[in-house]
Amino acid sequence: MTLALNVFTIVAVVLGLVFFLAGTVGLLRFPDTLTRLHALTKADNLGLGLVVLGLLPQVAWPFGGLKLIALWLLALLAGATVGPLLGHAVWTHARGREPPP
Amino acid sequence: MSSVTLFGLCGAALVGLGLFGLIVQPGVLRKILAFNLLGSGVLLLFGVIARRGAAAGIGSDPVPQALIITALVVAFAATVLAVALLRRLVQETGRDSLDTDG
Amino acid sequence: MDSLFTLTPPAAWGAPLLVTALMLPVAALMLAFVLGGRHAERVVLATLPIGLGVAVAIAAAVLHQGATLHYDLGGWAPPLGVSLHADGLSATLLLTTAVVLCAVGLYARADFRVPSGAREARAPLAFWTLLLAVWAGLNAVFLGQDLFNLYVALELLTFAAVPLVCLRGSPQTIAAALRYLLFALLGSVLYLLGGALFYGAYGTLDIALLSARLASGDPIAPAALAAAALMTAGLLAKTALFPLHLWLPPAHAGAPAAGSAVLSALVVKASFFLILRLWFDVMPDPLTHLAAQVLATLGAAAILFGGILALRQARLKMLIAYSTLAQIGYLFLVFPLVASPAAAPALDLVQAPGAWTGGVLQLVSHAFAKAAMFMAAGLIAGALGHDQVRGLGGLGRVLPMTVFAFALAGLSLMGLPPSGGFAAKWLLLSAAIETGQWWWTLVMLAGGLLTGGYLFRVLAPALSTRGPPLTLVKPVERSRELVVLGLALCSVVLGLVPLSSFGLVQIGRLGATGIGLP
Amino acid sequence: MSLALAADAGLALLILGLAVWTTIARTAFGAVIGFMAYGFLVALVWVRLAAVDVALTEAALGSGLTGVLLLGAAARLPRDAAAARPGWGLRLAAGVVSAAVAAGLAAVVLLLPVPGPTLAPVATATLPTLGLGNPVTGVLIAYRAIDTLLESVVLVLALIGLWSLARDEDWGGRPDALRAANPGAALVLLAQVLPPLGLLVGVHLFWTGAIAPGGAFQGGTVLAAMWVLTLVAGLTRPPRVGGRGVRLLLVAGPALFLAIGVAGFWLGGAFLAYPAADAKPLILAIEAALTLSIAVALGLLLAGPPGARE
Amino acid sequence: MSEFLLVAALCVLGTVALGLVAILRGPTPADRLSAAQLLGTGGVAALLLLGVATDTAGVTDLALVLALLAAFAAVAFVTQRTPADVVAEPASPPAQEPE
Repeated sequence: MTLALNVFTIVAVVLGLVFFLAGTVGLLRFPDTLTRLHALTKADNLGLGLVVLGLLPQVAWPFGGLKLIALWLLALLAGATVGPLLGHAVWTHARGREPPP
Repeated sequence: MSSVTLFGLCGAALVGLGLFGLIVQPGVLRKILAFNLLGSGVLLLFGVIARRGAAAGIGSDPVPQALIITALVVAFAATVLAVALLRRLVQETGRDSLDTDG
Repeated sequence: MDSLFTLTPPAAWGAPLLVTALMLPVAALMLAFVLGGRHAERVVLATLPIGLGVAVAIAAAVLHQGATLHYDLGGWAPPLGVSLHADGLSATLLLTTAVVLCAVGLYARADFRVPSGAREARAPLAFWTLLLAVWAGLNAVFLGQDLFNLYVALELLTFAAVPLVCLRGSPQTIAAALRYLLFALLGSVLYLLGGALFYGAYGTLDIALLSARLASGDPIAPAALAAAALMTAGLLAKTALFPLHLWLPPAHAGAPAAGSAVLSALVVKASFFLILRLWFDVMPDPLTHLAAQVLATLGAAAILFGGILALRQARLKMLIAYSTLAQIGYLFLVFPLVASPAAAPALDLVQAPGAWTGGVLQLVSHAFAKAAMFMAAGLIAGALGHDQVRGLGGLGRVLPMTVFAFALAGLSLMGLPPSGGFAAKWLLLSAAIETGQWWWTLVMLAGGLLTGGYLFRVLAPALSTRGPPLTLVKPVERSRELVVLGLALCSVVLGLVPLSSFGLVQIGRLGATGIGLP
Repeated sequence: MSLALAADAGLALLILGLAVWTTIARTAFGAVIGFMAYGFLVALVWVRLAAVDVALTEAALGSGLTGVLLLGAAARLPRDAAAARPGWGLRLAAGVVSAAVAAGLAAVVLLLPVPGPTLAPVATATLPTLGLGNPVTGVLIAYRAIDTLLESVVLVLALIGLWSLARDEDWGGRPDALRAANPGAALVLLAQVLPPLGLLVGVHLFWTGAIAPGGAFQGGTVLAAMWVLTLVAGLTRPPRVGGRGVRLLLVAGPALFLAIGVAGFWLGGAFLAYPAADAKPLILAIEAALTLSIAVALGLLLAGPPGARE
Repeated sequence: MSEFLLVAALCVLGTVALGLVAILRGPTPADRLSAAQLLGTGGVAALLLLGVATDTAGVTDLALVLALLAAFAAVAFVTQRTPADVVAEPASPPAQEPE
């Protein structure tokens, strides 16, 4: 049982790492601000979610686990807000003046 | 070299960097940032001293920790006051530096 | 908390008074802030006499017992706890502070009245609460025995002093306040770094314990040397000793007169007091000898530089502010005179009572004189509508009492008999000659001449009877003139009191190895 | 162990890199962003230094309020008022002085005594008499209570100083500078959903501070950040600076602290002493009042002086 | 297990460090801010891993606080630039600044 849970943790965390890496690569490689933003807010929240998922078997229930889940929800909320906020700002910025090259 | 020493050296470098910025930067906001770097370096050094005092089952001497917390809050209040003065200065004079009237 | 590490003497009577002195202004500050409006002024004016009474009681307790007072807060002895401490010097400064603040409070009523029709106004609320905060900060500095507690006290003082500078809100004063804040913050953070290093080397922040551990005979830790240097640099920036003085003149000249009086007379003395504590109460003697030379050299430069620049100022308040720079310089001459090996052949460092008393007298008489001067300048500026030195001709005929008070205060600054400044400078001069450091006498004499020069620039036209009579924009209230005169008289009367009665300032010093034991 | 050392070395390098960037960045905005990232990493360093209480304070202040403060300031700088940089001579001199200070400090760090002096044993030994499990809270609220008391007064004082920067005619008004002109749906939603959760977190931090990392400063800072969010989104308005209620809230913490401290003369034998039997409830009462006062003070510090929006 | 989690924490931090390059590179303020955002989420993940691996009290709370405040930088960035400030826009992209 413990072994299975540990394997689960390892798999989930490694997957999470992959998403984090993807987010960073997107940030560095995507052509313009809006797509970079998009790549980022999606990838890093998925990465965090997988890490949280992987850690769930390793913490004390119920408080430790609930805290982790609450944490992920908070991060999702932040991501869901930051995307539109920044996107809107970038959009108006670009329309208000020449977009940066 | 241990991690603690490493962070101690890092704190020392931050103090130097903050001092440099405080003297050299002409803009007040940049001076405020430099002051914050300087203060952060100082507190980091204090934190290293606290960590070296790990004993009695605690990883870090609680007395310096408490002092650092106090100092952090004071430094924040100081930053607020400085920023408020800067904003007034910009409003009144349109400048963000203290150079020309010296 | 067994007394294994503590050097706490048995509780003397009057020790709880230290708590009162510290907390009275804090409580009053909160009350004044909550009540607001016209009550703020009332709270201050009601608190000032009580605080003066407490300061007198502390001085009496120290004098009567001939020993320092000591109080462990919360019953926790150092190094874990924080203690308060009052030796003769602390008691003297508490008393000086209370007297000056009482005068400032009475003087400031006319300037910071809530206009009729309003429930509350900005400047009055800020001024009265900040005045209480300055008081709390000063008392905390004079009573502190713990290096970090003193850091908090210094910050309290900074947060109280900086807004005083720009109470008027003009662009120049905002810039002055900002520059002051940056210098003060740099000073605080260097001071804090010093405290951290002391703790890292010796595991305590208590001044008495630290001094005992430093004097234990082991070689001094490099951290302690660095700490002392950093702390001194930080405190010098706050004291505005040459060459870290750039912030002071615009700040002190820009504040409203009552604020300038507090800043120049008291606030810069707080950081100076901590430099005294650091080198005489914490660091061991040989190092103090070394540091004393450096500090006094800077002090000498400040005397000459401040005096020369004061000669060139067009505005009265700027002139007085530059005079503060010079007078601060005198304070630093105390270090080599007290710490001279010639004065202290034996182990005891503080064996030069003359120089020590002279230094304290200079501190106190300058506080009275400078507060009187700034407040007189405030009256003059209010009455004339300007404070250009050139436009003061014939002032003595229209404002005789104010000019007389200004002249009396000037007497003390110049060091002419029979003022307190004379007694102070005379003691310092004779200490310099006794210890064979004649070169400092040259500096003091030159400084006296410069002081005479810049005061002559003000007083000669003011006292002249020629020229057209001045017209006043606004009448000057007699009661305010009396307050200013009273302070100026204080600075003079100090010189008339027989020197033997200054035993108070020696308590906790003579024969002590710096830990405040009798 | 070498793994941890490598990680710490990487962390230290990142921090130094960001600090250098903050110092040399060409735009103020870039420098502010660099500084915010820097503050975030410093919070991680505090964890590595086993000072989680400090990390919490740094994170709560650094990621919430400091960002709003500094970005707000950066946005209001004049655009083309680039003052002349000092000449090479001064820069060289400053560089030499700073490098000397840094080198001296580095030497001091390497020469610190081994083992380091510590008060941890004494601080923990008496902790049970206070009913506390977190030694840092013990230091803040009991052994060095005076520092905490004075510091909570410093916050009130900072606020008075800030308010004194208002224009005369604006006195008595509301500090409205934070409110966004056009908040937008996403922000409003965030400001509706986040504060209830933040309230829980803040109260949790205050409550857990007695036994685990946390306490009045951390809890109060989180609460202040939540309030600031609702101010920005325009869901709440800051109180008028003339109001007596808000001033009572501001001094509630220090005043209760002072009152219980004075009662200590009789109850515990000294100013700021706690009676052995009732230490815990008294401490919790002080902490609760402090949390509230700190939250209000920090929020109002962010809101700026009263008056018309710039 | 804790060894693995530590290594994972290190990997996340390494990834995040790469993201720092984006902060430095920009070119627009929004890019810098996005990168800071990534730093935030990654840091939270690293802290969680570290906290569980070393079982240190309070580290999860720290991560919770950071997650709670994650959106603040973006909120400040967007809202503090009111239309009135646009005239005095200091955060102009470096492309428009003289070199």
